Amino acid sequence: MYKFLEYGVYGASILLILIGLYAVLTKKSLIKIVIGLSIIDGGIHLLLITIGYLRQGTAPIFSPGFENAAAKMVDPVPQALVLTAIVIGFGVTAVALSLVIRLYRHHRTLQIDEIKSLKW
Amino acid sequence: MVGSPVLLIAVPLLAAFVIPLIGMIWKELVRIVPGLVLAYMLVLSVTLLVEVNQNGTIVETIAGWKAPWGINLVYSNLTGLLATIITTLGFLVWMFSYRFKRNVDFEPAKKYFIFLMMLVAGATGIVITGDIFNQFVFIEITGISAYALTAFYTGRNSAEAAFKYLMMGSLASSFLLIAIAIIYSQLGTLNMAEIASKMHTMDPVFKVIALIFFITGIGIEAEIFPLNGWAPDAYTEAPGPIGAAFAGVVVKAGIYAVIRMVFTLFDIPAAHDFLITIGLITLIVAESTALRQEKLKRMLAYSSIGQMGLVLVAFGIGTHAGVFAALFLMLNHAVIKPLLFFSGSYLVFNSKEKRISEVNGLGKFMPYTAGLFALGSFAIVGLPPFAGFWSKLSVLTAAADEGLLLVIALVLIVSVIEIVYYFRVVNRIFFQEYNKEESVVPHKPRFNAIIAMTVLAILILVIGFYPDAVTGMLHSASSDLLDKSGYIDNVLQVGQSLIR
Amino acid sequence: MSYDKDSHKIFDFIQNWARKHSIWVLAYGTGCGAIEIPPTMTSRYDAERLGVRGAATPRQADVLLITGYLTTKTLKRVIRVYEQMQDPKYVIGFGSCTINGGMYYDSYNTIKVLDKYLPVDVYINGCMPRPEAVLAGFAKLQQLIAEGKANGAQKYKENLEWYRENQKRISPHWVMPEYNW
Amino acid sequence: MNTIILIFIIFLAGAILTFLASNIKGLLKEVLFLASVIVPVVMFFTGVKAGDSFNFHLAGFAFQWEITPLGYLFALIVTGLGVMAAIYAVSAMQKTKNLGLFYFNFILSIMSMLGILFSRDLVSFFIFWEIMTWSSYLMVVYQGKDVQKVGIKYFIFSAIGAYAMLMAIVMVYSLTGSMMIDKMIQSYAGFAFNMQIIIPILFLIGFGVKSAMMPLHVWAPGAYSHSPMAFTSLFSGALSKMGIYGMVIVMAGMIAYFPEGHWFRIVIAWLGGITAVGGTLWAIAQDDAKKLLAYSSVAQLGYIIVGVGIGTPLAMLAALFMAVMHALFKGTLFMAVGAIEKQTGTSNFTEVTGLIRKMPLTFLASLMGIIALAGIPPLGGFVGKWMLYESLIGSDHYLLVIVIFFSSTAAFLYCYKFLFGFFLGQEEKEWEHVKEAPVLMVIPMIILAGGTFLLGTFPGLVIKPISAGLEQLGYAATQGKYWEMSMLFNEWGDQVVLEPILYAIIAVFAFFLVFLLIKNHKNTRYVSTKDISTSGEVPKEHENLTFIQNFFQPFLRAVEPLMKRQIDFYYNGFGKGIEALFDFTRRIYTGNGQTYALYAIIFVVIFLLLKTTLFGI
Amino acid sequence: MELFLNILGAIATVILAFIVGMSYGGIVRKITARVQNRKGPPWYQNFIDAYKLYSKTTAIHHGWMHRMGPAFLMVSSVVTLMFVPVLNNGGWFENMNFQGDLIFLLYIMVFGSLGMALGAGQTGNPNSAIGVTRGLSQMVGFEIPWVMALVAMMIQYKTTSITGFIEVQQESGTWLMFSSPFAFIAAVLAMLGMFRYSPFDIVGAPSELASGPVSENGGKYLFTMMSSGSIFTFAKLTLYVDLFMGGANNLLVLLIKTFALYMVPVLYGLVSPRYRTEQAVRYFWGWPLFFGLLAIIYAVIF
Repeated sequence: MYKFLEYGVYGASILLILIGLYAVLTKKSLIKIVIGLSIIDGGIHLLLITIGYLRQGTAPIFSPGFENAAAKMVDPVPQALVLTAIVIGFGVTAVALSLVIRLYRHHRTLQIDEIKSLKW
Repeated sequence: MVGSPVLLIAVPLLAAFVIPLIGMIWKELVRIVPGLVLAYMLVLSVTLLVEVNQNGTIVETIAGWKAPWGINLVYSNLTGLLATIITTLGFLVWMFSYRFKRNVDFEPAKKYFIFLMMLVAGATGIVITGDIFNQFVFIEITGISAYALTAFYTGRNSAEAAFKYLMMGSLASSFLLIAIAIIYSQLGTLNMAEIASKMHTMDPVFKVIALIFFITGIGIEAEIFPLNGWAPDAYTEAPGPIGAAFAGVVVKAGIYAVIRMVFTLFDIPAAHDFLITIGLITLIVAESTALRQEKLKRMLAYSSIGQMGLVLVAFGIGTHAGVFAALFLMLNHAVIKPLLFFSGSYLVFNSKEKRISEVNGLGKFMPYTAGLFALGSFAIVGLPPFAGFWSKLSVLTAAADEGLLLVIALVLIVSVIEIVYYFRVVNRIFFQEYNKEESVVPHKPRFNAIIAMTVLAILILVIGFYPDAVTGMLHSASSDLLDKSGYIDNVLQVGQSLIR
Repeated sequence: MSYDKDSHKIFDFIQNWARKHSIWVLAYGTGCGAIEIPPTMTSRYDAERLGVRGAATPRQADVLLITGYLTTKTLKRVIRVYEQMQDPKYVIGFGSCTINGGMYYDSYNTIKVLDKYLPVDVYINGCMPRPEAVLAGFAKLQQLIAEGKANGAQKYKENLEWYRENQKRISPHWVMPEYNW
Repeated sequence: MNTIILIFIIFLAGAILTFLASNIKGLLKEVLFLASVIVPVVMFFTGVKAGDSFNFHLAGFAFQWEITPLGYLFALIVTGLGVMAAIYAVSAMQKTKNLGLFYFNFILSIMSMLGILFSRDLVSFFIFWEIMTWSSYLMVVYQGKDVQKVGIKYFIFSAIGAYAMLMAIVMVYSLTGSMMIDKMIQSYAGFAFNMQIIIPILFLIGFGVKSAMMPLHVWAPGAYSHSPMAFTSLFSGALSKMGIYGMVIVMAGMIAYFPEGHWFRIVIAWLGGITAVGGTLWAIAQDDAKKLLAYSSVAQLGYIIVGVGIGTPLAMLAALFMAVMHALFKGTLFMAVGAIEKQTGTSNFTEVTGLIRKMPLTFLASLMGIIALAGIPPLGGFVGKWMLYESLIGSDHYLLVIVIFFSSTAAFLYCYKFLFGFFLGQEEKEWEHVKEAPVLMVIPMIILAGGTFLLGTFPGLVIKPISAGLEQLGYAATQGKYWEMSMLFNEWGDQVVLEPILYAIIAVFAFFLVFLLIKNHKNTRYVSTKDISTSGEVPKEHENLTFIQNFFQPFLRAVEPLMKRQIDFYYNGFGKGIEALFDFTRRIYTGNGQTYALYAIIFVVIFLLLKTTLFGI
Repeated sequence: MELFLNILGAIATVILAFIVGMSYGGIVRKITARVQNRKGPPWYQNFIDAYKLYSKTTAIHHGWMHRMGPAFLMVSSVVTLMFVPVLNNGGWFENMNFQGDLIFLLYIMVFGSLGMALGAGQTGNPNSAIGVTRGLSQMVGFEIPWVMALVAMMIQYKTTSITGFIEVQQESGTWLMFSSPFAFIAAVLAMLGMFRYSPFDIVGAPSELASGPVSENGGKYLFTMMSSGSIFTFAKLTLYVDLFMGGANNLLVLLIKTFALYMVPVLYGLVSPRYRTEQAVRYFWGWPLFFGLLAIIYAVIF
């Protein structure tokens, strides 16, 4: 069951990444592309968390009574990574959305294939 | 000890947050303080480099956590050299853009300089960090400031360029994260040195997949061929000095990340051939595209991409001579291309479309700037006695030593293409009639810009006439890159370094 | 080196003999008389045996052969050609037209009396003069040369003003360069 | 301080100072310019002798500058012509804009040529080669005419040549581990077979471009005709000789490995022959004096290449002698064209006529130049041609003799066209005001023309240093055999003694000139060219009686099949094709961000799929 | 003293060449007349013409080049003559043949045409210029087979000196026209162009070009040119005789041989109309070239 769940989480994260990629590659709307990028991010975050997950593990905190729990602790690094990544993802998304706003202001459209005055 | 490598990152980041506050005191400080910060970084990086030359690699741990647990900064000959290049360019970009355009008044200037400092800090971080995830973070910092700087002008095109850059950039960060996840899941560490030392234990399939994701992720920053769609747009639409910063700072950092992966982290010999192949493709496609450009900065951008391809080829050769050649190329490119961007941005200053055809006859009006552009062109196509020649020669000799005749031939053919498009521009500047009304007098560069350009020009001439001024440094840097076990030892035995 | 009376007689004699036997003819063949030149030169009458031979340009020619009438337009050219010839030079008026206008005696644009405009040394009578007559004319010229009497050019030089006056009457718009001898 | 390095420092400093002084009014820049050309040249003649050398290390390469006998010979050309051209240039380039650039490049090109001749290592050879290329390039575009076509063409070809050479250089470096020319030549025999083929061919491309060898010559007419004439004399006279010098070094240096009659030599010789014929035919068809001389230069260099290609001692001697002569007479002729262009404003035969009485000294110089060019005794051009023929016959290249002879006979056509077009023919009223060129322009011309005369009678003057150069190259067998002060030998022992011939010619000429002038000199007047036998017609002022359009049309009609298409056509087609291809490939950058993302994904997917083949895992 | 004798001999040679050339010219005129069923002028007619031309005034010139043109021409012919050994045993007519060779001769032979062309050019007469261009074009044409013949002989007999060829013939006893027949044919065909009789009289072409290059020259100029032409004719014929017909031991033999050779272009000319320039040029690149090639192949094989 746990194993299934574990694989399921892996699968879900990859699925999320693929969904995001699908959105990025096929959707014409800038907003949807940004959403797609966020979904990819989410998928990767999930992936990272899953890597650090330990079945029946405990929180990675040394506290009285759990001095020898290091072996049973969930790996804390991925969690730190994910926290950082989320922040970065947030920042990127914010910048992206501001750019989308500006693009819409100039082009009056959100279709990405109409916004290609820079080419070749 | 003058300071620690940490300061290279900490000071500019701190200053970036402080600038809005001190801007309230005196508006001019917004322009001056970044200069001071960047100058400090320059001095610091140079002194550190000197020290590294004398005493060996400096490994700095952050917050007392030793490697492999904590994040550490590695300031070696190689990283120090790159950091010095980056900070030098950062400083020159600041000097050039001190008052780049009249309309850069308080508010945009504030943003501009904050992002510039973040860009330089991020790039320095990419180079000197010893932690793979930390590198990712710095890539993101660089990226976000780069997106913002690309979108600095509020025109429609700059937003478009920035959005493309951002889109690619976040894809890149996703790939990077995936790669990091794979490596971490397999090796359980994020420290580069430890990864390198444990790499042989990793499942080869995962290794290759991780490498591919890494290269794809960083390749977007390093402008490898199919991943560099954003680059020309960003170069073109960003302010002129920022184009120079991209060429001199961001790309250098990206290339560094790639070669660190290939040379130190992964022990896949075929990756060298891969670098050669992909570098050649990048070189050829970029230069051939540059040949048909109508806009000056776009042409420079493609040329820059092509040069990066050449750098990858040189790295791909993998021998000491090859690495030396590649580093030499990077150095020269970091000197020459900013000069071209600086002077080029003045050549097309007043024109709306920034077309090459609009530079006709400008040599008459702005002889100094135009002359510097010509100097840059001469240097970048590798004409002696200017800087570019020596790096091109060393690339070729390195390739010849390995018997890569086809590579030599292709590189030389591409060089001919390069000559064609650069000399077309030079011809237009100097030897064709001014084709606009006489009333439209071109914008003359300011004093600070002239100084910035002159410094670069002098560097070009110095390297050109006396390459030994830099070759020693480059040689030790390339030995440093190739010395994988030395790197691992240095980082993992950080305690010894701390005692010093 | 024209007629230098003080030069040695024997030299003169040889010179005249050579001139007599080497007559290079520039035929100004605008008139109908030109048709008689080819028979004169070719096999039947063969003027070359007398040393008579065609010349291509006035610089090389000794004799200007004016075959038939001249119009007011061609006169100018003929004068030009004559003046370009080098001494010694002779003019042969060929056919009646050069003497008195011949059948064009009342024409408004024909030169009737050639001698008024150019110093004719020998006239060949007839309309057309047959080749025999032409040869006779050449023989007469040779005789004159040998005797040193073919001095039309001298006459022309001495009376240049008179000739010019006549010439200018025919060609009122006189734009020719000076006569160079 | 070593004189060699001092020479270069003075050149460089002089160039920069002149450049900086170019905006100062007065004669300062001229003085600086002349000083910075003449002073090092004087130092070269007084302070340097064959065998001096200067060594140093830079960027990991050993640099060796040494004055070899052969280099000294070519340096004589460069310095002599350089000084003459410099004196000429001061006068010719007056009132030109951007003078600083001109002087700068002028000095730099002289410097770089000397550098090429002095370098005994390939790196400095290449460095100076490239300096020469770009400084001459800046001269080509200097006047701003057709820069995008002509200038770029010149530079593309130069770059192709230079890079071919560079490739050969790095290959040599990787094979021998040294950049020394001597080392390369010594170890040539030990190379693998394919290297033995490739390296000389690459070098040949490099040198062939500079010396305008036939398939690579297309830059020459434009470049020669578009640079200022003051420089073109140097360009065609000395700069193109650098290609010959290189060829001599490589070909002759490898003489032991390419014996006479080796196919490689024959190919080169035939390329030279084709060059000679093609250059001549195209020269005949030109209406512009500069183009004519440019094609003529191509043809003349063809002869030299033939000589170098054949490579027997006599052929080498001929080639080098012709190189010297070509420098002299082509320098003269280009200077003459420059003088005419300066005085009349055009260099087109169809526009300028009848300058002989207005510019008699220029005419005299051109006449001597042309006689030398045509190879007519007693001027120097003949000596070179003679030796070339003798060597060709002696080494059994009979068809090549015919080819060369055809070319050199056909050369009379353009020679005459040059003289007739400018100096003879009708004296038009339009050019009545034309005056003789300034003294400073005439003197160099006359001196150079006098040089052709001198060497025509006393070829020994220059054959001796040539022999010394050949000895350096390993033609020890020729020692003393082929040089006498005024005598030429062929390989069968037949000889031509030039001195009595000259006296005979002068005597006969003088006699008949006196004969023609005596007695009637005073009586004879000058008459204008309008006073000609034009069937009695008096030419009007506006009437054009000069026959210069389609001057050699019948001849060109006769050789039409040979001239149907210029090689230019193919090059242009190739260039256009390349540009079209690049226009197509650059569409990879569609401008659509999504496409770029797709590229990234495809990149990843491809490498994931091909990871086994690519990374061996 | 020896030099003085040499000079005297040279002058004698020139006078001889002048007389013979002029007489040949007169005889050719006579022959031409006979062929055309005319009586023709006496054989000495050319002397009369020459003297008349000499005695004519020459009052004008078009400049120095014009005046020097005939002298150039004369230089060419006299110097050519100087290098051709007139008689085998030397003596008075030895000249300077020990110092020259065939290639030198080839070039000195065109010296005059070029000088003449310059003189013709300065007159400003378009006809002169046209004539010159035709002449030069034709020269390019006929020089090729001529040179091929010479080269063939040079490689066959390993000498480039004219005396060398004479020696070869004296040693072997056969004339070179028999021992290298193709070279002889090529040379003779080239000779047709060299002597500029019909059909190759495109330079003078009286009816088209008014005698071409000489059209502005009269009097002394023309006299000089005429004499030069005569000398040149003799020189060329002697050269041919020396090369192909074993030279001559005395003057009579020389006259016979040269005259016989001279009849080839003359008689060929009598029955031919005039070519156009490009036809003339192409003519020499047809059969003559073929024979030249054949000569070279023959020489290489034997």
